[in-house]
Amino acid sequence: MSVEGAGLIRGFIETGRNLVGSYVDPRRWVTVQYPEERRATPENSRVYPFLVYDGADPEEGLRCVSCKICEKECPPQCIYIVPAQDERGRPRKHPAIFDIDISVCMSCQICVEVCPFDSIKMDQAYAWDREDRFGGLLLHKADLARPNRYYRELHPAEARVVDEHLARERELRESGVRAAVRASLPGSGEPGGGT
Amino acid sequence: MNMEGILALTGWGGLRWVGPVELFERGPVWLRDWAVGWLPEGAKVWAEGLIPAVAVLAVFGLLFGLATVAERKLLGRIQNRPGPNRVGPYGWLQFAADGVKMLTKEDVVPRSADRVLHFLAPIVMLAPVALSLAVIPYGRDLVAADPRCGLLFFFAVGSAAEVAAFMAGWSSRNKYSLLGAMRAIAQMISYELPLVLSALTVVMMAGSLSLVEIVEAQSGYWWGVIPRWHVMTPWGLAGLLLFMAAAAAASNRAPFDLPEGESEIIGGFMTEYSGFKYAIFFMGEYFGMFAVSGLAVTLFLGGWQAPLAVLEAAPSYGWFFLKLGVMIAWFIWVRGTLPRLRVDHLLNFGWKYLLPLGALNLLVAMVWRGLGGWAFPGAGAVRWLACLAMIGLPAILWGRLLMRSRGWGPRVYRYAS
Amino acid sequence: MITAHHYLAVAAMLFGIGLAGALTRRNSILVLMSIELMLNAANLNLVAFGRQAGWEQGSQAALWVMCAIAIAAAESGVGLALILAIYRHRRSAHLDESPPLKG
Amino acid sequence: MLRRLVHCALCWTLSMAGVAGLYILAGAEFLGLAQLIVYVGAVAILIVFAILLTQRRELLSIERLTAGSWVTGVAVAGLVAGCLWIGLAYTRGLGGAGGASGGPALETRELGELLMGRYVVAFEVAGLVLTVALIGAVILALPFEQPREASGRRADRPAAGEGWDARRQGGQGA
Repeated sequence: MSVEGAGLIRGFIETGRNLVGSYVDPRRWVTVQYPEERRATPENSRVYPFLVYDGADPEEGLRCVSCKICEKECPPQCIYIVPAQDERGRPRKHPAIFDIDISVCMSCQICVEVCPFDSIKMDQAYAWDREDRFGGLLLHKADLARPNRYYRELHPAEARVVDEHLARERELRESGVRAAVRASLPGSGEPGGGT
Repeated sequence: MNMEGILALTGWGGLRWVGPVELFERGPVWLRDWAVGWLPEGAKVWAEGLIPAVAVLAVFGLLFGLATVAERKLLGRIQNRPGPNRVGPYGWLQFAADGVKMLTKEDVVPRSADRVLHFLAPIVMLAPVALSLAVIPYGRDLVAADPRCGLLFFFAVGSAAEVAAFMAGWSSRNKYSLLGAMRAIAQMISYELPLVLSALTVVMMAGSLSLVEIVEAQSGYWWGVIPRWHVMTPWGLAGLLLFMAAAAAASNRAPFDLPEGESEIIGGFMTEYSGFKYAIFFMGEYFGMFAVSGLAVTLFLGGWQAPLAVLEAAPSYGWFFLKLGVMIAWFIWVRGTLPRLRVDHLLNFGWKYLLPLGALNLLVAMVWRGLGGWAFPGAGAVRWLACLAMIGLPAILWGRLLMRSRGWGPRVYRYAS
Repeated sequence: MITAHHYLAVAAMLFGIGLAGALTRRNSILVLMSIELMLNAANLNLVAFGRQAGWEQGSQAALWVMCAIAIAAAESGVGLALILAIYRHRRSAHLDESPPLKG
Repeated sequence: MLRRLVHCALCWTLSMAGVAGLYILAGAEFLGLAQLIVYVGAVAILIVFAILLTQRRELLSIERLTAGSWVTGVAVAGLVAGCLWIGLAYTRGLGGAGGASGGPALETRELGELLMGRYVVAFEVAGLVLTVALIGAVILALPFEQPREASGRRADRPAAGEGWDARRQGGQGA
């Protein structure tokens, strides 16, 4: 049979050791001093989506072609897209408006999964506090656009695969007519692979 | 200004050279006399009552603020995190931010509540506790009031807290509030008894109900080294342990904080309180903790007496507040360590364990006094050990016996297993 | 200057209030409270006389007050337990509806 | 007038505390504090609990008095208090001072010596009465244990004769 109060004393010693130890050795701390000190986020962590652009211009370099797949697939319907039009009123492959209401977004990443152009990816920035309660969390195209460099930093492994894939596509597109002719030959079925 | 002498106002405005020891020791009293001396004759009697009252409230108000921060910091450290460290130097001004927050919050009163009682309950909670701070001697000649029955006064005004808890619980018109109030009252009444019993031991040995005299009864040293505090005797040691257990329950501190039990009854009788009224309840709770800690220091730890003769140079109130700080730290440590009890365990513990041991402790104190006449060599040690065995062995055996009975041991889940 | 007269007057008023309550009210708890009021009036008288005699001589008055307080506590405890027991039978704390206290 | 029983109880507590204050004013500190402990700390709580446990139907309110009982009660009480008052008015020789207004105060030690010396029997008997009353009150307030066969119910249900349950069952049977 154990000694009376041994458990109590063990408990007091444990908490006492924590008490003293946390002064002596800050490595014991289970928390970080947030604004000054931030924990590195794991590569696969995700918060809200952002739009990737290539090159230097965040407006023209957007990969988004405003195909609206993500808008349709978004479960809480927090994406709103209006395609841009050229001077003759025909839709361009570019969004005029691309809004995401991150007060509604549930970070499910479905938009990223369905995007055929690798243009929408998940961000890791989590400090989205805004003073405006109503409009502040509605992000517009300019707020969402991030360079591809940023994406590479966030998800290096994933970005490498995406870059390779895009480079291959670009190569295909540049070697142009021959590829198109070959693709249109019967029995290939390559361009319509998505159907 | 030389080191031996400082020009000080003593008594009724007379200037004389005093040493720093005397200056710090007598300073508060001189300050009071000097302030009173300015007043006209009719106002003096009021001022003599009012100045200590204001001083006590100011000191304990500040202590309340610091204790809330200290509690949060120490609890944080116990859980390996730094605690509040943003407002002010090292976060020590956090209480000011908390106070501003509490003051500016909306004061919500339920529509069907009894508004008058709902308003009065926090006041009835805080006022008696503040009153009970008046009789504790904080230093040599530093006591706001020294009635002949100081200890009885302490417990008498403390009993109003039960009425306050009932008022808060009933007036809120919320079943959780009422249940919390019932729990709180049951707990306060149950633990009042062991609290009073362990204090009674000291009264018996010191032969006085006046707290000032109880402190004076603990002056002096055995062999010039060990202070004659009551805690140095076996009955005093047991009494202190009993007193602290009962005091934690009587002031609703963890692990006996069932009346609030946030996770079970969402805040007990304080459920419907918000803003400043809640802050007053909170203050009452802390003042209650200070009061019982101060009483424990007074009864068992020698009050303002210094632990060693050479340390008597430090001001006596310094020693008191040092000991008070240790007691508060102990309460915080307990809160950080022990989980909350179940309500039947709580009542069983109070009635079946603490109460018989408190009564036994009274007997042990009597035996201790009876054995005082022994004069053979080593009599002191024999007396000490005999009395310790008299209280210690029954404590262990009775505890083991109780643990074997139904409802004490580990919980048995009838349906979940 | 407060004299024993004042104490006795207060005690008489307290007794009258208690008596009025005990006579008019039918709620047993209220009646018990009224009886306690009358008891306190008597205690107050004792204290007044003890003070009148000077407490060196009058400490026996204090003794009887002590005993009276103890007995009053016992009385209210038993009384409330009785009220509870009657309530359990009759679902009422009214004296009119309480059982006739016969053998 | 106060219609709520709980308010009455709390005001009663306040008046008991007032009486305690009068004791202290008269120099009997110990008595006043004992009064506070017993009445405010214990009896008030008892009463309040009893109110909560017994006054469900009346919604915690007091019945209005009929004119007859009102007049009779106040008349009798007024008569008694008036007689006391008149007797008091014709009493002489009660001008002595004591307690807070300058006279000697009650020495707790003296009271203790009386309690433990000459009047120890009274003290012990009071203690005994208190103990017996406590045990009696507990037994009175305990729920009645009825044998299983007689009540015909499960043991863990409320004791037989419980109004709400019994009436409901009776109503269904009828």
